[in-house]
Amino acid sequence: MDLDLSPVEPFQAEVRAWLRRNVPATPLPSLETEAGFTAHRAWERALGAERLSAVSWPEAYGGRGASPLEWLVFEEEYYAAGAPGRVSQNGINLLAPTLFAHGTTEQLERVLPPMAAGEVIWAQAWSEPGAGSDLAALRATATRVDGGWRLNGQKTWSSRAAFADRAFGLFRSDPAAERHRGLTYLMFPLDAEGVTVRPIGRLDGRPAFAELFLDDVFVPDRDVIGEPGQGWAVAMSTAGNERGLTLRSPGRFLAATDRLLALWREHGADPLLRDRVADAWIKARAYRLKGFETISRTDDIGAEASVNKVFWSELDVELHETALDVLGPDAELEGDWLEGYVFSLAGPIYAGTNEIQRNVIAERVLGLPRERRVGG
Amino acid sequence: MDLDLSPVEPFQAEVRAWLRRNVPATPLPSLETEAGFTAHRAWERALGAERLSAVSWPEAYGGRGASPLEWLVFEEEYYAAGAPGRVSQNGINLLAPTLFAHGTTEQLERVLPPMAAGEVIWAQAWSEPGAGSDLAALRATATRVDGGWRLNGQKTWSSRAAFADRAFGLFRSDPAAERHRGLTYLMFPLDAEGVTVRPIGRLDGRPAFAELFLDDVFVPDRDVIGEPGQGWAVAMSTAGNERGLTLRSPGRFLAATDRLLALWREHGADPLLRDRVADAWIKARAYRLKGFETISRTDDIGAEASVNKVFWSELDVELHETALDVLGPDAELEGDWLEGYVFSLAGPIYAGTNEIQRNVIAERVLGLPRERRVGG
Amino acid sequence: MKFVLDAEQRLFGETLHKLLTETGTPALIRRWAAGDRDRTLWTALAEAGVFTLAVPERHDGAGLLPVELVVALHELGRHAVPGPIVETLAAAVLLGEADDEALGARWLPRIAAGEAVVSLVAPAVVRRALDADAADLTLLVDGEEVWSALPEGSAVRSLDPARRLFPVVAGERLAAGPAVPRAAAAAYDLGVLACSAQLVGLGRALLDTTVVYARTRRQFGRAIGEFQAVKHHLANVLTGLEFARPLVYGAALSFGSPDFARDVSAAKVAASDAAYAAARVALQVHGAIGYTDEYDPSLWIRKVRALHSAWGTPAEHRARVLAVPR
Amino acid sequence: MKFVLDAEQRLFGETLHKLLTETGTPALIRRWAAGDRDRTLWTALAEAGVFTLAVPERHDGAGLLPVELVVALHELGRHAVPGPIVETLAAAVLLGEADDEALGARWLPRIAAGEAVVSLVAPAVVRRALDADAADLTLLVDGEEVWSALPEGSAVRSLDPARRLFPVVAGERLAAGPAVPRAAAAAYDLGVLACSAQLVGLGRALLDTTVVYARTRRQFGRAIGEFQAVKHHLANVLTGLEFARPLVYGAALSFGSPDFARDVSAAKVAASDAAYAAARVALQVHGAIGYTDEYDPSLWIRKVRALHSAWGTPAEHRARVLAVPR
Repeated sequence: MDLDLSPVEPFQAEVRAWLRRNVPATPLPSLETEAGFTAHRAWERALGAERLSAVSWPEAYGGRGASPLEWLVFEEEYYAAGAPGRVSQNGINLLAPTLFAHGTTEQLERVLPPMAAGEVIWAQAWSEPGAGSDLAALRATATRVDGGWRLNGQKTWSSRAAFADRAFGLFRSDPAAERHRGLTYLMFPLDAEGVTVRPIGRLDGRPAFAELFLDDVFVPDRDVIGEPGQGWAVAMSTAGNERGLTLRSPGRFLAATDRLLALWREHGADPLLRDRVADAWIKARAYRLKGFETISRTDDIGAEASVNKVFWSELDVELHETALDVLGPDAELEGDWLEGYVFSLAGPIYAGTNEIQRNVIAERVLGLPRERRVGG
Repeated sequence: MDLDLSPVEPFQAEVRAWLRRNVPATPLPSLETEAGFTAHRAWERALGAERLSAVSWPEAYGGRGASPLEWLVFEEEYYAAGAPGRVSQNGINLLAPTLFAHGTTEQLERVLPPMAAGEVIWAQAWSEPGAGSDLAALRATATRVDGGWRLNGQKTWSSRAAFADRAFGLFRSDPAAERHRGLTYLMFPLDAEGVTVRPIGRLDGRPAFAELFLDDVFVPDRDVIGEPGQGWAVAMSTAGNERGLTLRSPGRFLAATDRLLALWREHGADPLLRDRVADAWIKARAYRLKGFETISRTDDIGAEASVNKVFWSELDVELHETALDVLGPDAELEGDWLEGYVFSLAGPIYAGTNEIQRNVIAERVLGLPRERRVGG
Repeated sequence: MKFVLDAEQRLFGETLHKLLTETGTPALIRRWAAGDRDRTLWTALAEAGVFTLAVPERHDGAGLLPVELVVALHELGRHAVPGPIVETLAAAVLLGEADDEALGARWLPRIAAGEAVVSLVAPAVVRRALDADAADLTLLVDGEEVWSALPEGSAVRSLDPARRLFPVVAGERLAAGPAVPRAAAAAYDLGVLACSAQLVGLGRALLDTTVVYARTRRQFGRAIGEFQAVKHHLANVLTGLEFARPLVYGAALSFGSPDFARDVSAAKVAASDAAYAAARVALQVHGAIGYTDEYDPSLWIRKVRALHSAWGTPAEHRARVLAVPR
Repeated sequence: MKFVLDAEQRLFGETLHKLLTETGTPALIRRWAAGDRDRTLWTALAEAGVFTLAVPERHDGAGLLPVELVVALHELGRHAVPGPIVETLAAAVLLGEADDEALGARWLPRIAAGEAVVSLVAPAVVRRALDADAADLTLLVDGEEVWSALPEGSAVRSLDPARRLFPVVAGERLAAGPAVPRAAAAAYDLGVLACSAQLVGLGRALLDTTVVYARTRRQFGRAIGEFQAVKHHLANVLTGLEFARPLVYGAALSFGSPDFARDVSAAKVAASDAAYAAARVALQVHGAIGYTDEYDPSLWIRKVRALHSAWGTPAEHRARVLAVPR
């Protein structure tokens, strides 16, 4: 057992130096605005040009072939440098792992390089009005036609879709099949004929997600991932990934709690808030070490990913609540901490609510009995 | 709407003066020890002689005919004076309300005066090894015999039973009936032939409760409360009472949080603990005002009693945890705060766990749907 | 002792609830957030007597009636009514107690009648003037002086889109003297009380909305309100609100006593915590829809977070609770 | 970088677990609580190498092996082994670093061999000597001096019946000099680390026991582990423990670095909170039976509460975490 990071220090030094030279001196506007989205897209291009947008991908697709440890270290450097939020994360963290697991070589070669280059920004399109946490209740359809599929129906809470280029999601390709069966995983362009994108404002009014209305949208066969009808199994590999480290890397929380500590000190290091500041700082370090443990393991972490999801999402809310309490009477005012707080509130809800994650932990990690009814 | 307490001030002044003269200068030994039990019994006799052991009872039974407001004020004065814990509380707060609701005049006249006088101390005998929160799963039996009943079976978590004189509980009188049906509410002496009392130590080792083994214990008909077979309905009036104000009067928490505040100040008023001390103090006042609201209402509070039970039991744990944190490295050491902490830990468990209370609140106060299975 | 509302007080609350339900506040909140300063509702609230409750009888008010004021603000909170209502009521107390009859006569009858909308800054405790662009008068109280204030620069945006907060500079001096700090303290305490009542109302509305949602929204083949986790979240919210409410009414009844400052602080702490818990649970149980600005309850959620730290932070109020020597 | 135990380390833990399972610690804890000072288990632990882990090789130890020490203490915590084990290990560090070869030679080989049981007082941080009646030596370290100490008066009782805490007075002076405060600091940090490992082990055992109970105990016609409230309680406990454990191992690996003090404090905070949550949930899920002193898990519950504030309170450790300038 060791925590020797010296083998990755050259890579770390290179990343740090590049970020020091390239991170914008003034923060970009919020990526949930049109101007901010454009600025973040340009930033993704700059990252991509340096092969730093998806360091763990093979070089052939625009990455660096970085090890998991190098990726963790990259993330630490990235957020410590105060670099911009990742507008490309839906593609890189959700879609790409699915493609690596289930995509064809043609798909990998066609989809990944422009994603790494920041040329194509992806939105996710999981939920529907009647299917939030209960994803198996999906109703939007994919109907077989010559050379491909026609999509119909409605998606919602599609993050980034207000400004993104393409989207991915599950569609019911066998209308007779129930719940997890008969679903197909598809990619489609947001500017295709028949797609209407209606941006939805988040709590602070910014269009962080959108509704998608799909009216006979044609998707060629080459944009099906995995086998038609096997969409649920294909998607679950992404879902597991999402709950693990990639959606919220330890680096984000290390940087955020360092900023919290600085904020607390600037505001007089109020002893009333000391324990909460310390707890946030400690938990971020725990999450970092847990990350090292996860990548050191040789077995599949499986349902334990739910433990990570509950932990980081609650840490994120707590640390932002603490920051707002440090700000005291100014807590309600527009600013980075408030935007971070609003963003954090989505954590316990999306990618499977924390209530569902706790059921998963209890039943699949601890082995408690399932309720003798559907779902739970 | 008013909070005018002036009409009860003469009574309050009398109680305060009596307590100032009579409360022992040094605290009595713990009532969960044999010596302490004896000392507390003597104290009950002194209270009883002044008709102060059960002020809200009619004078004929040893009370003062006090109004609910006078009772609340009595409790405030009682605990503010640092008077001893009430070894008679099972009888006065659990059994007596049942007798007032369902007992015969003969029972009231026979049972209540010695209870008020501190001559007979009662234990409760609700739970059984297989029936804790799920009281309807009781299995101990009462079998009809000439002139009365024969009790058989086992009771457990019988508080005070290690040293008390008599006990009350539910017994299955119709072995064919299921769950809530066929139960009978009975009183029985703990020194009767066939009763074996095995004291059980609580977390700090003190015999705060006992197991009762009942082997053909004879109980005459006059010691059945209400109709045979109607025990569940009879008991429920007591259960509601228990979750309301009487088991934990606001006066207890007002006194405890004042002591907490003093302890915190003596230990240097550490700002780290300030918010928690303030919260305990505020919550005790909230519970006091809620008590005034409850006695001002003319309708039955019904399931809202569960809201009180959750609130006081969690306040009790929190305030003692805060006190232990004030004590810091000495928190683990034997003393009043540690004993209070141990006592508080039972609160969220007994008289219906707080999990069950929250179900009751959600289903019966908020009207959320019941789970479509037995119980819950 | 009778610590429940009497029939007249209940009727007052029900009347306001009916008025506000008919008004349909969500659309009004959105218009207010967009800068529409229409006063139709303000006038209706004045007609119902809301602004008389902090105005002395000699200035056409009802005298200071803290319990009725709590009743009113509870309903206004329940409907998330926007605008500087607490500020106007606190200003009425300041003007009524500042020992300047001419100043009082100039503004208080207009406040009582709903003709004057007032905002307020007291640098140590209320830093910026809420909706000063909508006000006929913005007061700046500092030490022994009261000034009429003018917005300086543009408003700061709050998480609550219906709150615009203006930095101000002093204009004309309106009053001065040793009565001012006392009047300012009374105004602050009354503002805290009013804010607490609003928070309990906001929390209650969020609980009610979320309960209805949990009864009807289905996931995994059943109403989500059947799940014990959802039940327990909502039971906790009810418990918090049920114990905040008596603190708010208890504080109202201690108006005029030396305990008033401590009691309003205790009420604010409990109301803030209970309403914030209600907002968090509302968001969690609603899921994504509660997180969108087009869903009406999100207006309540944002207002709760804003008021949580308005009129004194929870930490400041906890300090006030313990500051009283005893 | 490989942040998981290697095969040898895992085997060491499993060996101890097997030894302690066969020993049957609950009966042993009760005997220890009753004053029985039998050393059979102590000797067996020494044979397994536990006490060599804090003793330099020149004094018959294994050198200071913090990771192995955490492995051992995790298992000892899991079985709630009583006695001044952490104190003996911390004393070994103190004696090893105090720059007094003769003193070290006198005691360290005996500690390594399990022949010397040592208790310890360091007034600012460890106020009383645990189980001094069972010890061959009680150290009192104060400033630049180390004394052998004697119990003064009778022991104070702890909530954990197996812990007797003795006030002490100084006897013979054993060592003095500028190395002493440094040695004492190292001893304290190692004691904190050992205590944290114990707490994680205690919490883990309580979680495992409670999960088994929840699977088998039936109420309302089903296993209580089917109820979502019980599931979520236990899921929270697991989450707390899962993130405390890496902090404890991470701290062990920072031994010798300037971050060690900060890292053991972070570990203690997280381990203490996670174990305390495990104890509260164990009690709540077990109901009354968990509240009785004759039910074995209650021994674990009480020990957790005692260790929660031993070897530095959570507040003291949080302060240490933030004290480091950066």
